[in-house]
Order: sequence, then structure tokens, then C-alpha cells
Amino acid sequence: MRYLPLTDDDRKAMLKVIGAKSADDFYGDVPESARLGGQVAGLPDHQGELAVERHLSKLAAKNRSASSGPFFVGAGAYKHHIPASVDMVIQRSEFLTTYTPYQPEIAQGTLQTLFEFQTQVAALTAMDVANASMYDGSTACAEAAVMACRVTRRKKVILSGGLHPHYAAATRLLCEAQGLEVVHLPVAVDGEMALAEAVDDQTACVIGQSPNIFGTVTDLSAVADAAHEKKALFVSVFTEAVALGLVTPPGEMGADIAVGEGQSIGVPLGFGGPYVGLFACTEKLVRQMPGRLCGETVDADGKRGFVLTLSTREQHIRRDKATSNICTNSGLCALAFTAHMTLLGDKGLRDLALLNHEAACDLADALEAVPGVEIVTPRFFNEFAFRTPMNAEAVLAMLDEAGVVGGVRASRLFPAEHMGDVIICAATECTTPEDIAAYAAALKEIV
Amino acid sequence: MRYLPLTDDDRKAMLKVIGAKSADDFYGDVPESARLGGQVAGLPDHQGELAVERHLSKLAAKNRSASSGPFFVGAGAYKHHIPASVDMVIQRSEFLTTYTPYQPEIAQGTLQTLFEFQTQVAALTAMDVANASMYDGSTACAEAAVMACRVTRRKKVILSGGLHPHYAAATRLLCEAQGLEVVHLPVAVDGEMALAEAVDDQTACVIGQSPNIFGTVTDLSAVADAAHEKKALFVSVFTEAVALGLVTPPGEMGADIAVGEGQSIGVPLGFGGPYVGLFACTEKLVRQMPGRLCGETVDADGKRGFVLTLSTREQHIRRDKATSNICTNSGLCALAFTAHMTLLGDKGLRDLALLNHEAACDLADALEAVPGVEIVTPRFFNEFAFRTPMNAEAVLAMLDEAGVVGGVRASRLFPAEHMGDVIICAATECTTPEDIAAYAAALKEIV
Amino acid sequence: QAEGLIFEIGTSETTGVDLPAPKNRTGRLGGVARKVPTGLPGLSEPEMVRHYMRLSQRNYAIDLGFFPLGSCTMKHNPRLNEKMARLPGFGDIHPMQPQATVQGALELIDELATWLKTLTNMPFVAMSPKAGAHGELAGMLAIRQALIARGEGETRKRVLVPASAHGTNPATAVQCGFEVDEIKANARGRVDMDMLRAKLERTDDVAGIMLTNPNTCGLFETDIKEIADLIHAAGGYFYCDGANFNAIVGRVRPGDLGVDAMHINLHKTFSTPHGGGGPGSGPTVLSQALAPYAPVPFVVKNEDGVYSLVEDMDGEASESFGRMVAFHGQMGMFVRALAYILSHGADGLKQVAEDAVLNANYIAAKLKHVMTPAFEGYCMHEALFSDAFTADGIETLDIAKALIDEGYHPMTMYFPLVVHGAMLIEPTETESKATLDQFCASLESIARRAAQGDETLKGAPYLAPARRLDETRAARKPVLKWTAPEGETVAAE
Amino acid sequence: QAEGLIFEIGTSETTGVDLPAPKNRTGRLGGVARKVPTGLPGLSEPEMVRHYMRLSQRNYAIDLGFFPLGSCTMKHNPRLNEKMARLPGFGDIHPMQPQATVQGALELIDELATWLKTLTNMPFVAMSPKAGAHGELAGMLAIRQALIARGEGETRKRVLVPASAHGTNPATAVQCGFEVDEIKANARGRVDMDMLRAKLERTDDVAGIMLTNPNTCGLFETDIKEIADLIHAAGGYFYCDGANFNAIVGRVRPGDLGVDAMHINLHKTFSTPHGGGGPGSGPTVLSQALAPYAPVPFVVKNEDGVYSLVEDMDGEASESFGRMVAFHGQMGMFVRALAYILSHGADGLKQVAEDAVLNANYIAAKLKHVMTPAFEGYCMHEALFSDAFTADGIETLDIAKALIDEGYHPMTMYFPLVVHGAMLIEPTETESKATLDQFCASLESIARRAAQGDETLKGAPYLAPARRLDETRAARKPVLKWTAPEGETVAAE
Repeated sequence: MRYLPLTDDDRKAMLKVIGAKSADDFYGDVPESARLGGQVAGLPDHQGELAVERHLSKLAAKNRSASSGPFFVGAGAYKHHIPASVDMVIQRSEFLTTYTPYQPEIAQGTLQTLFEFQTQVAALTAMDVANASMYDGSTACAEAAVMACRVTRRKKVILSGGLHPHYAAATRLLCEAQGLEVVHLPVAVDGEMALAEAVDDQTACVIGQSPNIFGTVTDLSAVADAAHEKKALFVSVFTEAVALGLVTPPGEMGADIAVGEGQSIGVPLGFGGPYVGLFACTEKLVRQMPGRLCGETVDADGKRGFVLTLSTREQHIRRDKATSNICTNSGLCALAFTAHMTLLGDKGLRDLALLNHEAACDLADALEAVPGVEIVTPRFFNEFAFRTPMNAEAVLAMLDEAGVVGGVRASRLFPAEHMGDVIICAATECTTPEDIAAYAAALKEIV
Repeated sequence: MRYLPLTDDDRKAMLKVIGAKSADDFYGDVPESARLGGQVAGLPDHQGELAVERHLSKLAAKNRSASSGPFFVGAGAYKHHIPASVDMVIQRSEFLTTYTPYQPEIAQGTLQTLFEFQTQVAALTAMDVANASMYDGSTACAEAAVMACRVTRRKKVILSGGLHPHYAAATRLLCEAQGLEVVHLPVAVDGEMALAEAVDDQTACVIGQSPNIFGTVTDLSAVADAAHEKKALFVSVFTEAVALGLVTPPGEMGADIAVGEGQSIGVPLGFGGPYVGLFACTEKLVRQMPGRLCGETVDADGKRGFVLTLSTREQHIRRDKATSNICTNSGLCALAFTAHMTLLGDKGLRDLALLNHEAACDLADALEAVPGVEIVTPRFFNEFAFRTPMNAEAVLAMLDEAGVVGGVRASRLFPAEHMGDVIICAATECTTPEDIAAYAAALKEIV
Repeated sequence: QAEGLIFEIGTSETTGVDLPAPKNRTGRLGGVARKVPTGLPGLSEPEMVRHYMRLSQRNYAIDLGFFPLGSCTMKHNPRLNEKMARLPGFGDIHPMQPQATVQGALELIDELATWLKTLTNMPFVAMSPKAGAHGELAGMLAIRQALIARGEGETRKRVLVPASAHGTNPATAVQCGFEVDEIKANARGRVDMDMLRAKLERTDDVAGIMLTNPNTCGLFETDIKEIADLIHAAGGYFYCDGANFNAIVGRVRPGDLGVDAMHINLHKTFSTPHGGGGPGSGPTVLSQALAPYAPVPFVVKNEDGVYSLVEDMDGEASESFGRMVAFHGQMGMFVRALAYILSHGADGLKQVAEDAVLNANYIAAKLKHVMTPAFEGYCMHEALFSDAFTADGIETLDIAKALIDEGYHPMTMYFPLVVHGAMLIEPTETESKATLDQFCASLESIARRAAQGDETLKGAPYLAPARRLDETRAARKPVLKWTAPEGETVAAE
Repeated sequence: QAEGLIFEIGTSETTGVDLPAPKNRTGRLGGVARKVPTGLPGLSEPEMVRHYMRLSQRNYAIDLGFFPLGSCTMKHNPRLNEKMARLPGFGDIHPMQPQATVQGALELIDELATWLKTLTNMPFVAMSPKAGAHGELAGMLAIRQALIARGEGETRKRVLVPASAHGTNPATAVQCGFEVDEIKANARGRVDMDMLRAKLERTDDVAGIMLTNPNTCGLFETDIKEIADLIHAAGGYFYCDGANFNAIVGRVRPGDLGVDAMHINLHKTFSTPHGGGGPGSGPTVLSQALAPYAPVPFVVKNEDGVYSLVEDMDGEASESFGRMVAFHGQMGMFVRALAYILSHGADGLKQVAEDAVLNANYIAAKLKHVMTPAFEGYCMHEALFSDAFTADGIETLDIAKALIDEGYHPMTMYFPLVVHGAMLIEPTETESKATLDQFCASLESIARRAAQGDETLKGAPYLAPARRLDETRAARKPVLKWTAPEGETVAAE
């Protein structure tokens, strides 16, 4: 078999050195009843590369890719263009096929890119420090909540009604498992500021999002102030990292912890993963952070070098006292993020953000012109919600038939709410004027 | 612009160091009348990566790829499966973005793979030595003809009627430009042996092909003997390198020079190029070979190393006395060839060849069963010609409509011949039983 | 030699992308505009490519050489898998697209799930966990939910965890609100059954056990069925850490051992690339007892052959413990893992396990005379040594760093904690005998030097891209990001 | 450190592919069966990947650092181009498919042809030449055919070639049956016009001139229009070697200079990767006078918008000199080149030329005080130095090898032949000022050592993967393939 270098002759020779008769000898500790006579039943045998490629290509062909036509789905993952050189970097053997940099002397490549990543994330979010990435935005959000409780020694977490419902669910799950209280404010298109009202002396943190799940952008400085007044923390969430090139970043609003999804920069849609969670906080909270951190140091020759550091926070040292059980980061996606960000630079990011916003404005203009359509998001970056005169599910199905993937119905995200007529749609630099025209034309036909 | 690192500030600073006012100063030697006022007229400005990718993807989408359905075209290029690891190797920066190994101390990677390539080609063709590759099979064939004339100091080249017509054309072109005489024997499905009759005392070489353009395989030992008797050389050509895993190779037939196309091993169809010409010969002819050669030597520490060698044959040293004007090889394709061959090994190559032959046998069985169809190739590897009761061009067009790319009509290859009813088709390891069934069924409908 | 930081070589005005010029329309932002520039440096594409290529040369990788990092299972990452993951039908689909437009993706998830369930003989698998530790969380949350359903959520809080466990095990238990009760290993490196029985004398507070099998000493837990029976008898559940599934895949089905939940690290057993620290992927198989509590979303195949996602906590998922992540798990890793699985088939996976174990035992056999095996008898997929053979002053760290100079990645050091100066060597099945022979010769020579107290080992590595790095300094006053030198506010030219 | 040859590490029974088992049917082969096994070694995929990754580490490349190999134009190779070339619609189409199924491919060839024609202001381009030297052949064969059409094919055989020409020029002329008549360079590194005029006193045997512009000294031929006029007046044609088109692309159109034929190396000007020695691609633009003789096949756009291939030598191609290659040229390179061209646009290509020339003049300016410029005045895209500044015993080779130790690829050595110990430095437009500054500092320091006669230079390189290699030994008794050691007949384990 092509991935197994041992020949039968090798196996025989090696068994002889070991003094074993066959591989069965090594499995002597397996309980009798669990020993299989042969291979696992009910599964096919090995296949050549051509056969595997054909099978998987067939499955892939059953999916409609985001680039194959007008496409407006957002809601926490965004269709952006990724430069070919970014994918080339992450396919580089030395990055792709190495492990966590436990031996820094032969992992400076990974470590320096992580250090650069941390610096970039800190700058992007306008926070003091960032870690070397989390699984994704939703788990980063959950970790931020429990971290805030650790820091404040309080047990109440308040979630805004504009928080991505999946982030809310993941956060609630982890908090409740740890006996923490979660208060989820009413779902609202433009209700982030309600956090300021809700915060009280028991509150560990308030968690607000901008742009939120409906695309609404909000300056949450007042929420931060209100939280700080009660000695609570303000956790600022984003799901669209490109937005931070244009809208007020967490650090400018006074966030204590900023968490978000980094997928938009360098990471393909990939049906939802792997993505890259961004996690940043203020300097004074750094020792309570979850996840891996890379720090600068020197080697025995006095040369600058990088190592994983502050690992006394982590599970492999602290075990049941760790800040989190997380044992990996999203290294390769973080590399894609940092490589793409390095191509962009400040100017590229800002231009990219502007192009996104402008595409969304064009889309809103076009949809607004369709009779019966009402844009409900008051201020947005590249995503907004609109109300249709019909059931959104039906509208999306008809759009689909017209070749337009029109967005996400709010009822899929909020099944319990009465939002059957709301569609959330996003535009990016990949959205063409033709795409927008096709959307508006199809929608006009439908409603 | 993304590929240009100089900033405007850099440019200014550099001009100052140079003492020039602007870039225009450097172009002072350009005749006035040829100085453009601005950029070249009639051409668009630069575009971002997304725009370029979209444009080219649109063009690509207008072509039907060989993997998208039943596909039976051969005639000098073959649809084979290429392992993903082969493409990964040739995309490796250190191989992809380096130059001809003029500085061997920092090019041992390229040089060792070329040395391995030469050894593999020699073994595959059963010849003494091989060079580091040529542009493609057709130019290798032309170079073999003129080399034979150099070696024998004779001026007559005899081409078999089964030689790929493009190879014949390229060979005739180069020979005639050099004042050499080319005799092209009548086109024939099974006429390679006619070379033995045609050779005379003036003949520099006879050039035969197996498998030939009609797929016919022939043991040309008798041709070699006849040529040697007249002190002429026998040049053995192949266009399907995989065949040599199963059929009699040039060296076994007594070839003095073996040339062929290596595309089948590791190189994608790519609409005809770049491909990789294989060129091998007997030991005693080595100093008359065209093209680059890599040889073993030692470095200053006595360690084994490799260098380009015998370059006194080549144009950059010999100039107008060179064996050829060729100044490049097909390095990256040679790397793909050698990497794929390294995966295959003797066993893999033989199995691959068998699978190809078996697929072609199955195809022949299925087509033969269609009333009115006659297989005209008497002995074949993975390609054969058949006669249809209708005009081949019409048959292929109808097959095309049925989703089957059925092969090449002989009249495209031999417009001057009366072969309007002949189709040449190939099967490989990529051909499925379903492909064959679809072909036979469609053909049955048509004829 | 050193490659500068992007902040040192780029400028904030440089960009390596060519975008159409924006019109600077910000009308719908409502004035929520960023004020402080990011100051992020950009590089032109040639500079960017060279930066990362040069940095890459400062890394070691499985593609370059032997990487016997025990417990981490660094095996060959087939490039077919990368190619498949990049098919537009997998790489370029959105998690919230209409389900009718992603039937192939759902089918792939279902197909991989079927393999995982069949290979483990378990009835359900939660696909969404993002990594091994996240899979542990899934399993422990399922156990928590099952206890809650039984009305024992508040009373059963004690989870038994062997001392040799991965650190994630106790950390995960705590994350789920459990308390950790440690069990020691016996002299054979397995769970001390006497201690276990003692710990289970009281049963009403027992939530379960978290056990790694094969365990972190590289040994199969001989008494695993008895352990399962004991914990079940106590009313608890059996969480098995499946990090070492590579040693038994295709040969032993954890479901036959009484396991209730087990995560599978796709990168370890099924060769998804680890990318210098992730991403991982940790599907978690569940027993019939725990399946009802599995997290949403999951894929079901309807009778009409259409696949659908169960996303809401009603109907089939009414007992689910909830949602762990934003979307459907690590799809990119699913594609790679399935490509790997299909390439091996059931016959090949069995061979994977056998060759992994054979390679480890071969190393153990070749080195046992010069190093100190931690335990007697055959190992599974990794060979464990203690530092007993070293001279005073030479420690495991020195041996590891010396291996770097020999051209190898070191083994895992100081883990498991139950063995002094542990050296855990995991060759995996994708190494040739020639490689193992060369490695053993190198390590044997280092071991002999260590036994003789060769002080030069303390200075290793000498030939690596960096010399030994000062980790203490890094932790004392952490420098976690680049800061512009005095006088520069943004990135320098 | 050294990586063994595949013949030393593989076996002929090993294979890294898993094929379905053949049935061993050979019925239709007619007994024409191979008897001698190839003996070729196979490797499993992990071994194969590691073999090539390790070997790659013994190469230097433009992705890793500065590669100022004069006349070779080593510029950044954008990865978008690689991605585009691999689209199935380009990479997986057969050259002999029905033309209706490859309309996009033909359109692409036509689009690239349009760019090349417009950038050069020439009316036709032959796309099929496989490399630069093959493009020369195309141009000279067109000239030959034009002379034959004029009935002067047998009389006009003399081709003027400057001494500084690429070796391919005289070699190509001879391949086409011409005789080479050499012209010297003047003190300014350009064609000696007096000599040229003298050579053209007799005109009836003149076929043409092969001139490189910008020439191999990195200089623009000041008198190029007069040269064109003179050769035309003599009844000959003007072949321009376009290897150095990078210096003038977008700024000067060769058609405006009186050129009749010029090949364009796509890898030099349009950044297709050179892959360690090829493949190249050498489209050749032709003047109205030569266009009728262009080789088949070529693409035409019909009035209905359909593209077709002219393959036969009748109709439009009745005067064609014939077919040079099996198919349609280097399609894979066309895709890459067009991607590069579209990315730059007309504005960007002009900048390419200017930056390439600026970078070269910058190097020239920074080094002129420590090295010996070969000629006065501004250069174009490459800076040329002689070895006059070196002390006795130190030669160009030593300086080149010393640059390796500084982390750079050396410049081109000993070419052009018209300058003693020539050092030809071509930075290209894709290098940053910082890189040039670092390089100049390194080269300055080496040049000073060379001037002082530092003998340690003779031993360089010291830090490369190999020390200086014995080329004489290689040529004296050539070892061109691996041979099994005595006693082994096939590859060893």
C-alpha cells in the first residue's frame, strides 16, 4: 500500500529482531472477546488514488460552490478572495506537516509567524495582546465568557440579542456546564446598547457584537463604560474580520476582551471549518487567557528567537487548574490569516473593507428599489437584513431556482422568533454589479 | 502593483544615487521615432488577482476536460492519472523557481534528479545513456535524425509510414533546412518493417515507431539489423512511454538512438505542452548527442555531487559548431516524469502498462461487436485504429453529441491520404468499463 | 541568516494586492468608523513569498525527516488529501447555504461518520468537535447531560482520571463542572486496579472515568473490560481518550471494550496535517446510552436519500446537550480523513495499526540495551524510556536536543509524568526500516554519551536554525507582540 | 546530510501507487513483449515525498533569495499563474480534441497573441516554438523560406552575428543551413558600424542579421534603426533576439525599430517559472514580410467568432515553412504568461521595464567605485563588469562562488565573451531596494577582497550544500547514470 513503506521482508526481519512471531503477539493484552478474527467487517478494502479522487470529486460535484454564481450568504462566514500565494504558503511542507512548536530550535518558522500573527491581531482589534488563535469565533466567545468569570470571580454572563445565535449557544453551553448564569437579551436587530442597561453588580461580563448577526454596526463604547462602572468586563465580538478595517474596533470601544472569527482573511469557506478564532485582551488579563501564546526571547548565542510561553496557564502543565482544556490552536489557518494580512497591509485592508461596504451599499440600493422590500439594518458594513412581503424560506427557494443564493433566512438562525419574513444577506469584494442586478431582478419577479 | 516591490519613494531615492532625473534618462539610446509617449496603446491596464482569475476561469470553462466524461483521444498524448504528490514536488519553490543548474554547489537538488531521470530513461528504453530531456518527442525525433547524419556523415533519412505525422513533419523541416534528404515511406497501419527494405548505402538512419501512430506494436529488431548492415543507424521512436513497461523497448531491438514523448508519465495533457522529450542512445554516440547532460563527480571535500557536463557539445560553448541550438531542457516536466516513475517503480510501471493494454483490449472487444466496425490495428498496446462504415468526422461529431470524445480521425493526421473512415482511439487506466460501454452504445446508435 | 519581522521589512503603504480603487463611500456605516489606523505593514507579493519561504526553512517537518514525537502521531500527510480538500465543491461552500445545494457535503460527513462508527463499533458519532480536547468536551458534556436526564446531575460529580492521562482529560472534566479524582498507575504502567476498586467503593457520586487506551505509556490497558464493567456497575460512564487509536484502528473496536464515548483525533489516526499546531478535528463516538445527548448539528439521511442537518434542539435532537460550535465541524479535515480512509480501506487500516506497533516494538528492541525501558513487555505504537540510564547532570532535555543535531525531531520529553524523565518515541507506520535503523543508531550513540556524562550534550543543539532558547526569560517578562522602536509610530521601511 | 539516489533507497518490488490488480491479459500485443525488466526502483509515497523535499533543500531559488543571473531574468513567479495553469479546462485538455471542445484554449492563445503583437507592434506571431532557441529557429526558418520564395534560397546564405550574441544565435543560423559572419563590438559595447558596413559591401549573399537588443552587454543598440535599414537595403532580414525584451517591454515596440522577427522568452519577460532548466516557450513575432511563412499550426478567429486551428499547409498556410512541433506550443506557459500580462496591464508592463532598468542602474551606481564597469553610461536591465579590478590569481569564478556563501545566487559569469571575466548582474524588477542594498554591500566586500588578492576566495563556497565541484573530472570520464555496484543486478534495498 502506497503510504506504508515496510515490505513483507522488512516485517519479517523486524519481528525477528524483536523476537515476536507475528503482529498478533503485540496485541496479547486485548481482551479475547474484543479480538477481531480479521479486518473490521462491513467496510471496503483499499483503493488507488484515481478511485478515491473520483469518488470524492463526485461528492464535491453535488455541491454548489460559492464562486459559481451570485452568492450572498454571510451570517458568520464570508466569501472573500484569497490570493494564490496564501494557499501556496500554507501548503509549504515545512508549515503544513510540522507539529506544535514544542522544540523551538527547529520551529522558528512557525513561531515567528505566530508572533507576527499575534501582533497583527492585536493591531487589528486595537487591543494590547492576542493569543496564537482559537478553534473559531464561537469557541473563542465561549472561552471569553468563562475567562471573564474567572477574572471577576462573578458568575453572570450577559449576551446581547444581536450576538450570533451559534456563538450564544456555544457560550451558554460552556457556561452552564461550569455552573455560570447566562442572560440572553431579546433578539434585536439594533439592540446592542441594551447591554448597558442590563449590566449589574453580579455581572462578570457583557458580550456585544459589531457588526452583529443582522449586520448592524454599533459603537459600543457606552456599553464598555457601563460595564466598567460595575467592574464587569466588556467582551466585544465580531464575525467579519474585514470589517475592522473600517468600523470602530473593540479596543477603541474599551473592550477588555475581543473575540472573533478570522475566516474572512485567508481562510476558505470550507463549509464552516477549519476556521481561526481570534482572541485578544488587555495587557493585565494576559495570564488568564486561554490558548497558546508565543513570546520573544533569545537563544544561547543571544540571538532573537521565539518560544511558546506562559504555558503554566495551559492544560499540559496545570491539568485540572488550567485556564481551558484547549490543547491546540488553528495554526495553519492562523498562518493563512497572517500571510493574507501581510499581503494586504493597512492600505490593502482599508481598501478591501471599503469595497465590501460599497458592494453592500449597492446591494441595499438595488434591493430597496424592489417594491415591498424593506432594509431593516440601520447601519451596516457588508451585511444587512431585509424584510420581504413573503415567507423568506419560499423567497430563498425561488431565488435559488433563479440561480441566486440569496442569503440566510433569520428563521433558520432564530427558530423561536417570529422572523419568518427576514433575510440576512452579505456582499463582498467578490460581488459583481451583475450579481447584484441578478439578485434584484429575481427578487422583483418573486415578490 | 503587487509584483513590484519598489515604492515611489524608493524610486526617487535610487534615481538620486544614480544621478538620473527619471527613468526616461535610461532610454536615451532609443531612437526618437521609437519612443512611446506613454504606455503601449490599445491594451488594458493592470487588474487584480480576482479579475484575472475570473477571466481565465471563464476561458477554461469553455473547454471540455478529458476527465469530464468518456474520453478516447490519443495520437501522441495520453490521459493518465498523475498522483497528487508528483504535482506537489514540481510546485516546490526550490524546484519550480530555480534556473538551469549553472552553479552546481547550490543546485544539487535539480542535478541529482536529472541524474536519476537519465538513469530511469536509459533503463526504460534499455539504452546505454539518456540526456536530461528535450522539448518534446517530435523535436527529439528531429534532433535524432540530424544527429544520425552527423554521426554517419550521410545525408539520407528514411521515415516509416507509421511515424506520427507531426514527428515526420518536424523532422523533415529540420533536415531539409540543413540540406538533408528525407524519404517518407507510404503511410501504413502495419508497415514499419518496410524500413528494412528501404535502407541503402546512402542512408544515415531509418526511423521507425512502435507503438506507431495507428497503435501497431512491432519488434523492429530486423530493421535494426538491416540498418546496421548498411552502416546506417536505427532510430526507434515511441509516443507512449507507458508502453515500454510491456512492449519490446528500443534497446532490445538494437536501436542506436531512442527518442520519444515522456508526457504519459507525470505530465498533464495541457493541450500539448509543455511535454518532455526523451532521448537516449548507445554509449559510443554520447558525444554527438544534443541537449543537456548531467554527470557525476566529486566536490572539493571528495563527496559525490553532480554537474552539467560535456557542455562542449553545446551552443553556449561551441556556438556555430554545436550539436544543436538547443539551450534548455524540459526540466520541470523531467522532474514530474522522474517523480512519477519513482512512485511507480518496475512493478508499478508493469502493472500500469498491463491495465492500459487490458482497457484497450476491452475497448476493442466492445467496438468490434458493433456491426460494421472493423479494427485495423493488428497488434496494439493501448491504442488502435478502426474503420467505420461512415465518414469518421461525422461519426466523431455524433459521438461528441452523445458525450463521448471518441478519438482522432485519421484524416486530421493524414489529410492527403484516403482514410476518411478511420478513427484512432486510445484507452488507459483512466478508462472505465462504463466509458467503454458508453462508447460502444453510442457507436451502435450511429453506424 | 535571520529573517526580519514583517513589521521591520514592510510598510503600511505597501500592499501585495491590487484592488479596484474604492469610491470611499461610507454612507451606511452610520459613522461607526475606525479612527486609529491599524499600522499593519504590507509586503509586495515577491517579498511576501520570500519571507514565508525563508521562515519555513527554519522549521522541521515530517516531509523532511523522522518526527517521532510520542503521543502526537506524526505520520505522512498524503498530498491527495490536500488536493481533495481544495475541490471547489468542498473548499468553496458556505456552511449556511441551503441544504439542497450541499448534498455532497452532507453525504461526505455521513460517509465518514459511517466509517468511524463501524471502525469503533459505536452507534453514533458527534462530528462537530473542533479538536481532540473539544471532542473530550463533547463526550463529557454528553455524560453530564445523561446524568442530568437521570436526575443525578448534581450528585454525580466525581470523575476518575489516571495520573498518566493527557492534561486535557482533567482540564476537560473541570470545564464540565466535574471534580477530578486521580488514580495511580501500577508497576506495569496500567491502571492500578486495587486503587480503582477502592475509589469505587462509594458509587453515588461517580460520574465516570476518563481513560486513555492504548494509554500514554504506549500500553494497552489489560483490564479495560473490567474497568468498563466496574464503572458501569458504579453508575458511571466510560470516556476513552482516543488519541492513540492509531495503534488499534482496524484491529480492535473500542465499542467492544465497553466504551461510552471516545474522541478520535483525525490528524493522528487519519493523517490530516497538523499545520504547526492545528487545526485539529475531534469527532466523538458515543454509545447507545449517550447518543441521545449528542450535540447539534448532525447529519441524517432521510428515507428518500436526501441528507439533512438537524440543527435545532427539537424532534430527533430534543435531548441534545446543545451546540458546541458555530457550524458543522472541521469539514476540511473530514475530506482529508475520508480520502485517507478510503485509500487504506479496512485491510489497510489494520496494516496501519500493525506497522505502527511493529515499528515501535522494533525501536524498543533495538534500544533496550542502551536505554532504560519504562516497562516490560511489548508496547503498542510508542516506545517509552525513563532517564535512569543517564549520568548525573545529563537529562532527557539534553538527549532530545542532541537528536536535533543528528537531523531528527526529538521524541516527546517528560511525558507521561508517571515515568521519570520520560522519553516517548512514536515512529508511526509511515517510516521505513532504513529510517528506523538510522535513527536507532543515532540515538544509541547519544544514549551512550549520556550514560558517560558527556557534557557537550548540554550545549545541543549546535546545528539547528537557533541555539537553545531561553524559555524562562520569555515567561518572566512576556513579549507577546512586536512594538515599534522608540520614535517610530508605524511600521518602518 | 547527503540524500541517496533512488536506486540506493528503493527496490523494484516497491511501488508508491496502488493500482487495481491487472489480469495479465496480453493477447493483443502480438508477442511484442519486453523481455528485460527495467529494474527501476520504486518508493512508497512517504519515502518519495521525503526524497524530493530533501533534495529540494540542496537548491537555491528565486523564492528564497536574490538570483541576479544576468541574461536569465530570474523574476518572481506569481503563484496565481500556477493555479490558473492547473484549471482542468487548461491542464486537462488534449491537443487533438475536436476544436469545438477547446474554444476557450484557442481563444486564450489568440488573446496572448494579440498582446504579444501589440506590445511589439508586429503583425503576426508564431506561437508554437517550444523555447527561446526554438523561436530563433522559427524566425530563421521564416527568413529562409522568404528567401526561397524570392528564389534566393541558395544564394543568400550569410548571416551576420555580433560576437556578443547568445551562443544560440550562431547555432540556430547553422541549423537552418546558413553561414555565420561575425561582427565585433565597438568600445561602447554596441555593434561596430564600420565593420557592419564593410560586411555589407557585398550584398547578394546576405540573408540577414541576428542581433540581440537590448544586447548581451545590457545596452540598447543605439544604431538599431540604421542597422535595420542597412540590412534591408542589402536584401536581408533583421532577426532580433528578444531575450532581453524585459528591459523595454511596454516602453519600446521592436516593430518600430525595423525588426522582421523576434522571439520572446515567456519565462524571462512574462515570468513563467524556469523549473530548474525549462520548459521554456518562445513565441516569435514576425513582420509583414515574414508572416506568410509562419509555421503551422496557428489559431485564427473566424467571422462568426469561432476559433479554429490552421494545421494543414494549404489555404491560409500555403506558404508556411512547415510544422516545428507535434502540437500547439507550450500551452501551460501561455496560460501563465497571460495571467502575468493581465495582472500587469499596459501600465504595469511599462513599470516592469522601468523598474528592471532602474534596479540595474542602481547596482551599477553602487558598485562602480569598487568594480570595473565594462562600459560607460547607463545600462538597461543588467549591469556588466569586467574582472579588471581583481588581483592576480583571483578570477570571476571566485567572486561568484563567494557570493554563494553570502546567501546569493551568483551573477552570470564569463558572458558576454566580449568582456574579460565578465560579471553580468540582472536584478529584475521584482527585487526591493532593501535587497539590492544588502546585495551591493556583500558584493562590495567581496570585490574589495578580490582586489586585495584574498586567497580564501579560491576555496568558496564554504557554506553551500556542496563544496566546489570538479567539472573537469565529470567531463573526462562521464558518468551519466547510476550503475549497480558489482554483484547487484537490480536496485538494492
